[in-house]
Amino acid sequence: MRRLLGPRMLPLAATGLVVVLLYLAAGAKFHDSNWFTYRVLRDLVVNNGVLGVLAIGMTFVILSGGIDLSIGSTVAFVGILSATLLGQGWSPPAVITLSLVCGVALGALMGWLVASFDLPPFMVTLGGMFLMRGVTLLINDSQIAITHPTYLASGKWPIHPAAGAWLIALVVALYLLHYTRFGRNIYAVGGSEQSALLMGLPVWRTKVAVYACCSLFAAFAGVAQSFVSLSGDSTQGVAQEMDAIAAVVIGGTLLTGGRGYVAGTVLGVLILGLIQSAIIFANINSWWTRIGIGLLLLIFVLLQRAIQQRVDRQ
Amino acid sequence: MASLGRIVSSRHFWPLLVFVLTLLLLRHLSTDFFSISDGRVYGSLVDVFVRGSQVMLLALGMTLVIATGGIDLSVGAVMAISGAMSAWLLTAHEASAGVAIAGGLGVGAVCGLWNGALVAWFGLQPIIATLILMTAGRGIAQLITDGTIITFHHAAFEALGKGYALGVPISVWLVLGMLLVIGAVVDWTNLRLSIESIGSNATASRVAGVPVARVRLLVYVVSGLCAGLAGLINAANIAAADANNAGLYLELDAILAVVIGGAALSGGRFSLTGALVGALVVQGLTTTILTSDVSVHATRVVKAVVVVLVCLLQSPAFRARLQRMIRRRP
Amino acid sequence: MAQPPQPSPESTPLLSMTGIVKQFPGVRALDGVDFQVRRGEIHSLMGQNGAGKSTLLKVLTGVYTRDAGQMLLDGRVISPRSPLEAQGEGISTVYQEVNLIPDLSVAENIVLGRQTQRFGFIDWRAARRQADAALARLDLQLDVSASLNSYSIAIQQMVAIARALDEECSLLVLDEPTSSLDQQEVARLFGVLRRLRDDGLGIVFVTHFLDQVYQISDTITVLRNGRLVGEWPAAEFSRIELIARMLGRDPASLTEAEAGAAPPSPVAAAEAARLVAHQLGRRGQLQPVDVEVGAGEVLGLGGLLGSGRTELARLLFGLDRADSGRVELAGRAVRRGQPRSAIAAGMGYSSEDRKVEGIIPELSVRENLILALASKRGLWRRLGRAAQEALADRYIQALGIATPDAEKRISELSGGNQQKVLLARWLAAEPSLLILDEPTRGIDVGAKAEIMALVADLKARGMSVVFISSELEEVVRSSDRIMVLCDRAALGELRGESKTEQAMLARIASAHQEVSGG
Amino acid sequence: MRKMLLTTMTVSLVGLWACAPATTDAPPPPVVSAPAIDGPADSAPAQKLTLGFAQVGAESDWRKANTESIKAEAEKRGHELKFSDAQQKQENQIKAIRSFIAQGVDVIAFAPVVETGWDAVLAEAKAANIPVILSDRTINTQDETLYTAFVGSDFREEGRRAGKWLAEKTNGEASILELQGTPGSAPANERKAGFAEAIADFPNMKIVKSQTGEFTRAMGKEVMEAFLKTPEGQGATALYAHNDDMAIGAIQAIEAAGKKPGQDIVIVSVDGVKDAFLAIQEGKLNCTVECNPLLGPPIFDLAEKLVAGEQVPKITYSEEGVFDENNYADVINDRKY
Repeated sequence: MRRLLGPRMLPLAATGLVVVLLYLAAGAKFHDSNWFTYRVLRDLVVNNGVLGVLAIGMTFVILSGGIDLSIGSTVAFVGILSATLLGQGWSPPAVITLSLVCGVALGALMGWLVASFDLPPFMVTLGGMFLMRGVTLLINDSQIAITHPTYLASGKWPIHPAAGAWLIALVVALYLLHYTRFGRNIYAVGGSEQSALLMGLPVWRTKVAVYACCSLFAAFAGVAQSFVSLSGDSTQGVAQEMDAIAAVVIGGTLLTGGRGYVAGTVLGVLILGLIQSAIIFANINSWWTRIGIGLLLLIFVLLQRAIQQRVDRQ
Repeated sequence: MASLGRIVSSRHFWPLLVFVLTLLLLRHLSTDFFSISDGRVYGSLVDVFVRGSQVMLLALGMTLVIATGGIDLSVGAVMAISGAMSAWLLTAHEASAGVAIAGGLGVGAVCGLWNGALVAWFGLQPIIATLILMTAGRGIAQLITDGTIITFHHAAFEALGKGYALGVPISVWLVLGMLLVIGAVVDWTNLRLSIESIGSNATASRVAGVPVARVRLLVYVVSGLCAGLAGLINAANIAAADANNAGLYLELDAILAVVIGGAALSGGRFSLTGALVGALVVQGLTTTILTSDVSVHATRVVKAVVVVLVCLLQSPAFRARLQRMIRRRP
Repeated sequence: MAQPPQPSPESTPLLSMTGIVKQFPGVRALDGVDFQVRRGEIHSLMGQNGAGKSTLLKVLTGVYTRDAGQMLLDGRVISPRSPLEAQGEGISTVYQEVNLIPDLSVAENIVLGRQTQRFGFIDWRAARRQADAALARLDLQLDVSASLNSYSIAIQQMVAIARALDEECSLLVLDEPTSSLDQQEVARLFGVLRRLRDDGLGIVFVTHFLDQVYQISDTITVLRNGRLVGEWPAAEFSRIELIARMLGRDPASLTEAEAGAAPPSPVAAAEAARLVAHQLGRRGQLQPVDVEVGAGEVLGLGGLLGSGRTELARLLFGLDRADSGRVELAGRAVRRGQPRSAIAAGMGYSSEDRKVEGIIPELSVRENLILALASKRGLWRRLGRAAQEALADRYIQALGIATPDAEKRISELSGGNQQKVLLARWLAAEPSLLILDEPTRGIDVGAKAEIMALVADLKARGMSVVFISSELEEVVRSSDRIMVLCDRAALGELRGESKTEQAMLARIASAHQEVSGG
Repeated sequence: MRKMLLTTMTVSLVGLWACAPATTDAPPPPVVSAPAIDGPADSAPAQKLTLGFAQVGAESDWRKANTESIKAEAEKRGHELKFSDAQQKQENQIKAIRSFIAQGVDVIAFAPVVETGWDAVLAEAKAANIPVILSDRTINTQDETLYTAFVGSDFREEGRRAGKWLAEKTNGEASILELQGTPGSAPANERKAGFAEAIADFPNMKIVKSQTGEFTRAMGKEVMEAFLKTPEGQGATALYAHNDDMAIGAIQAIEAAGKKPGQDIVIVSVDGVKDAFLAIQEGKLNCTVECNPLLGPPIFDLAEKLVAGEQVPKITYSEEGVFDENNYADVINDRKY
């Protein structure tokens, strides 16, 4: 408990509290419209599963002190690629493998550019974003339905594909970040690249791997998306990278790197989802969603800054 | 030979070269590259400037922000807000063009002030501070338009986007005017020195007495103003305020333009004309692709290649490696 | 004159670097340097700033790759291309600033990159045990799961050493490890180092504290201007000779120069105080203190690194926000935490950290030079280009700044010339009080003398100066009064006859005794 | 303790995890495949119902009229309307539909942003026994029972009508520029296909240039500008725009090029919004094929019937006209949108 209220975990605990309070507050308002039902909670997870996977990947990059704008486009690319190839008779395992390999390749390329030539991650991944969206649209600028039986059968799985993907991503991320050297090196590189270098940590390799990892998560999200929607859609995931960044920041990960938790990111995604659900329940104009998310982002960032300053002063 | 080397290593050389090459290609593709009819300029070349005027304006403000080591992700959303504001004034209040323009610019400046305050006073990272308005901005714009597209008919206001003065489109004059005003203010005061010194070393600038917070605030306000003006042009051009699509993703184009124009994303030296050339490169590529038979989607792939190439050319690590490779060969 | 001793034939050196060359654009940082370390030896590497010490260490630890020369460790040829590779070869390094990850736990900082893994999982319990063991070698007991930044800098430095020792290493490199440690901590560190030496480790030690060099070293190697001057056993190498070698002077002439130092100037007679600070302080940085500086007076701040002298300067200038007290210059109140207010009142502050708080690397000499003046005039009143150039040319001449022209980027100048530009920056702003924090650090002897002369000149022209330097002799020579600080508090003032190096040292030493006694 | 929190998180996520929609054997909804022209039956006021409507967004004047029609009709009939604007994103629309299911509305109606990707969420609605009405756009699915009814326009027919009109006007001889809608959207796909069908019989009618104008004025204008500076564009005699907004943008570009829209280049577009009629009045636009946005009445007609347990036709097309300079005056004064 002491650690939970200690300076390192306090923001995370506070964020968790906000999720619960937000849920209860919305419930107090909508108690007569089925808010406190299993279905609402279920929808919260199912609706935000893909974003959840993306945000987890983004957490890796942001922890390392970088940023990745290409993930939304990668989702669309994987969707179109899967649908096209499945339509040509490829088998699902081959399609999924190829999608993940494409993700890793793109990420590794961006990571190589960032790590070897010291290019700003913002610009490199902006390039990645343009590239992936462009290639996607050139392959097919509309939607392709997926009719492969394996995909169709996913509706009968015991767990919804989006929720399953989120869970898998979470477990993998927790393992990678907290139980492997690679994960700890990410924290070190994000905390101080110079120090990490002098401590003899493999900075170059870590940076390349971080982007590869993030793109891998994005490709995985794309696979999940194609199971969820049973289609490839070239407009999928537009501006989703910004939602992912917002979720990561609300979840308490510092944009400068080195501090934050995957669990916080999960909470961040849940907060975004709760706001959106509540606004649909309240039957008010949907633009309030954007304003609400913006305000929440502001409050959280200012709060984190205040906590940060208090910690630093101590 | 030495002078040739200096030209090649000049920051404007590469973007200008790319722009000229693009124009040559466009000239080849276009049947009407440039002409003057009825005392007005006309042709693909003019289209590049007119269509590029919005990104050019954004790039002017963005240059200053980036020069201080910041970034402004909200300019696209601010365009939507200012367009919505002026359209709302024109329709709901039957305001004059002057009032509508002032309202749009004013709301742009307020948005800039908000960003600047978060960065300069609350010490938020620029990328996060402006992400807030980027997220909320379109919501605010829709709040003003009540979620619809406000269309209007107001010749004087529409002239901002469609009108000509002395045979040249007004939007181009506006870019030129903004360039001259910002350029003059920056160069005839201590602003350029202050901005560049903050971008190069903010801590040392504070020690030397540079009013760091005030300058930061100011550049975001200027960026907001530029975005506001771009929003007005956007609305005037189509005689409607489209909260969803006005300036969508233009912030990325503007950042791209600034970087192509030779500025480092980490701040420091900046060049306003460089940013304009960068914006023209971006627009030139788009117009060329639209004119050709290539799918418009290819624009994105080309942009991707340009971004990475420009960044690589600016990277000292890449240059060093390139030089080593060249030297190895006799 | 002592000759470098020949290594005894039976002990092949642990480390043998021969003919090391490292070239940077425009500078030959190392010019054929030889350096040897034997097992069971603590070897001090000495030299002025710019002598090539840190470049040599960086070549050794793989941060830089050498352009020529050979490196042998244990008879094997090595060429580490990164700190990681150097570690693999058995070379561990502790740097001057704590180069660890402040947000991670102590345990992690020690084991990072070497965590034991079981079934692909990091074994956190083993990591904590490993960290406890590593700290135990330094007689330290910490809560290793607390984050590193919850401990003092000194402890963090010890953690860094623990990390270095935790690696399988045969050569330990310590680059100014003691600059942030107090005496007790230094003593503890030295105890550990001696034990490690007795275990057969080779240790390379770099510091600027001469006392410590003689306390701990077996051997001393001196570098100067990127070349080897020589290697001597510490026991046979007198201090005066060491200093002479570092300065590249004849030991005899040095003593004469010191004897001929200018007599202290008389205290400025009862002139109206120009700077008044009352009960100025900040928690954790400086206990409240009163300061007065008269017109044309030079106030020296004496004390060791970390005594509170720089902290006082920063509070006076408003760079840090004071918790208590007020500052007035010539009757004008200076607002807390606002350097601009201090500048407007007529203050100037040349920081000890030239790179972070001084130069604007991308701007030209001219722009760097006029920056303070321009800021003082305000955002909107620009100084004309011609006036800027005239000003730049004047100061380039007056201070002898070695630059082809005023438009050269300041980052391309040498350290001493950068320092002169920064001084010129403040002089151009015409302050009535100038705070100089370590103005002579990292610059060559000639430039030092020029800067000292400049201080005297400023004083003569009626400017007040607050002067800070690690070189006590400089403080004594240039100041009218000396305020002695220790452990973030003022101990009192020395003036007139009592203003000597010995008196200062005595004050500081007695304070330390009190502290350690109490 | 940190681990404990993480574990709690994981456990709670597992706890919350979502089962796939349980398959229920609800009876298949009634299918009436014959297209029927709607005739809003002025039946007796039905019981109060709750309808959840997930709108695409607010991207055009047409859409604005569509939204207003639905809102007004709900108010008029005293039904409860849960309205959500998806801001052009499918994921938002899916979230809204799920929320409607959770809130237990009686009927769900929505205008799908894109054609594919609806199977999962519609299966959930079906499992919850909530009938689904598609408004103005269709979806592409294997399982036609996932939705109960469609109300809207026959986009392909609109394309055909535009093609036919143009063929008549130009006597089967034209080189045509085409401004397409948002790539992949049903109206863009169908209007393109229908138009192509109609002109296939005329060997001298050719589409010489075709690009997307994203249904917006700004893009319509920009793309047209570029078209006019190509050899094909200069020789073009006709323009087919997938909606009025793009046509209006294009008219500005044509004027700037010194040509006369409506004369030098014959323009036909789809939607029939007020601005298009004004343009016809000015002689700048030649023809607009109506696409009726006033879907409020038919949607609520269907909803009432569904709640009452009555059979409804699977497809209901709106009644729509083709307007050019001959007949625009009949309706221009009644157009509210």
